[in-house]
Amino acid sequence: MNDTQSQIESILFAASRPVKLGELVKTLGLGKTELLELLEKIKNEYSARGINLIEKDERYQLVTNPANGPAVGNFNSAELREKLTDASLETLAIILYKQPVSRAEIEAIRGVNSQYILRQLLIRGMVEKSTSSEDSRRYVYKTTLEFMTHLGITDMKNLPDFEMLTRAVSLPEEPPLPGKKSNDEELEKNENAPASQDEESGIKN
Amino acid sequence: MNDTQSQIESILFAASRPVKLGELVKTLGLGKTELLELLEKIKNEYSARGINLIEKDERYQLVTNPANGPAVGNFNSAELREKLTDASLETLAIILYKQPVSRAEIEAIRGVNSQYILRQLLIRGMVEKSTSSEDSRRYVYKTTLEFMTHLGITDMKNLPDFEMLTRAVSLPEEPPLPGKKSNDEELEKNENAPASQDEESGIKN
Amino acid sequence: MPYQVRIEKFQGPLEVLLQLIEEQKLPISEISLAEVTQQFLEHIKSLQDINPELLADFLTVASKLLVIKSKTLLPSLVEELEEEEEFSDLAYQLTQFKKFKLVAKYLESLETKKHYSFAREGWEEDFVSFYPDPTASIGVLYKAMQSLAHSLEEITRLPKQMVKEVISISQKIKDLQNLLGQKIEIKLSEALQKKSRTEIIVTFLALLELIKQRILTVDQEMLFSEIKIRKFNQPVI
Repeated sequence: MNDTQSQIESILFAASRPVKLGELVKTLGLGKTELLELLEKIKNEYSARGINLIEKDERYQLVTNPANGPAVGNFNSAELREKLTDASLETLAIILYKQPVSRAEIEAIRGVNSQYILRQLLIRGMVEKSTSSEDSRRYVYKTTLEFMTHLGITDMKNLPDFEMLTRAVSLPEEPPLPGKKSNDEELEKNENAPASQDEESGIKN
Repeated sequence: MNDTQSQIESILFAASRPVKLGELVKTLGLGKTELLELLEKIKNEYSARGINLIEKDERYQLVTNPANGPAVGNFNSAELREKLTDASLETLAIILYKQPVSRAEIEAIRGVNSQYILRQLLIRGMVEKSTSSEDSRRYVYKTTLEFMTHLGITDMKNLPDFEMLTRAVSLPEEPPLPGKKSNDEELEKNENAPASQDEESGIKN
Repeated sequence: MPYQVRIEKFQGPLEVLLQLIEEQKLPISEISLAEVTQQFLEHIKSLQDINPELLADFLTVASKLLVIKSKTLLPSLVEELEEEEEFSDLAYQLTQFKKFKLVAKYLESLETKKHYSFAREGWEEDFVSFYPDPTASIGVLYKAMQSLAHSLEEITRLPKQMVKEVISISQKIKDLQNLLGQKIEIKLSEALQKKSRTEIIVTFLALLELIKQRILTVDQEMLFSEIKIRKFNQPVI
């Protein structure tokens, strides 16, 4: 198959939104006519498959074949009904106590990638994502009002051991630095250590 | 095309996350054998297209064809991938060819405490930690689908055989063989190794 | 430089050892390991006040090197130590390490191509429906937080304990010098008495360091007899 056709498929797939013909022109450096031909070809080749290409006002999008609506619906509702794993509950607990909290913070606390767990909690309406008030490029997670009502919580501070647990569950201290003594005092200091101290470390660069 | 195959494609597409074989069994009410056959068929049919089906440990995910990495990267220009460090690559190399592998085994080969690097790889989603099937008190590490997408591996079976890849390293007590080809050349060749060699691969599934 | 960058650029003991051997274009063998032992010890010396966890990793390798090197010099001692198999497999370990470095290089070559695959970014917003898990009660979430707090505490406590267990080389050198100052001559068995494995390694290492610096000298009157340590330039009693 044609390389450009393959590239168009990849772009449409990764985009997960309607893509304007103009965007494809810009990214691929090809003319409209040529692209339209290839898009038509893709549309035909996929028409009988589980993934379809649809077009509206020169915007293109890959979607599921409508004939498979019931199967996809079953899959989604099974996902909704699934019992939360310990990993999911842990993530939810962090969001509940530490909100608003970023994905990076959650992952640093848990020590494991949490992308798909967050997605699951979002889909089930227990948490929501919004842009941080401090940094608009950063997303933060919060529990939804519905979930708080469901839990019967009106004020986060009423959560059991709120003060103690929000303090204890925070980013782990950095492990002791090479070239530094790692007694308690040093660990405290390291967090705010000026960059200039780094040169003294025993590490070769 | 078979209706079930179309349904699988739709589900994998809509899910936008790794889907377990067990989930498909539940949703579609079909046996594992039948599903595995269809999944294999999908994988083959898509292999030359812009969308690929990848698999690891009975988890399936649709992703873009790695050959189109630069084009897709251009399109969603925001996405910058951080390069793996030497220590991370070294640890991944061990996990890749020894999986499932315990932290103790990894450290025995690297000769250094690897807790920190493993944590970084877990947070990045390149590896996952699970309990050993032989001993539930023991943790073992495996590579993930995310590892495959980062390195553009579409099928674990296509990875070069460990012996072939490390032939250049002679056994202890033996002087290095003269007139060896450079590693780079060897590596290039391995990538295009014929499928028949796959059976000999050192990868455990 | 942030901690992460430093730790990931840090060269572990096998890395250092491999470099020493390759710089001299030697094959990996016990003979070449013995040859670079001195340089390896010097490298450790340059790692003053290194964090104890990493020091322990270096000392383990150093102890293996020292055993290999002293095989001809101190056969009786080596026999004792060699009961632990692992002392003799350094060449094999290094070969394995080198192999995986080659695999790492291959992985790097894949990464350099930037042949990334991308998953679908989005998911349909209309999938979202409020469907909480009934088991996710305040009690359960509270417990999850408690166990998180507990395991995070463990993570930070662990390295602190290591400090107490490992003695620094420089301290050990001082101890040995003090011991000799009082006694003029001590027996190796005394120096190693009632010591933990780590301490034996450190003592042994310190001993070699002192010999190299011509502060100490060792004597063995005959094969398998007691090894005596005394100050350099001091007459044998």
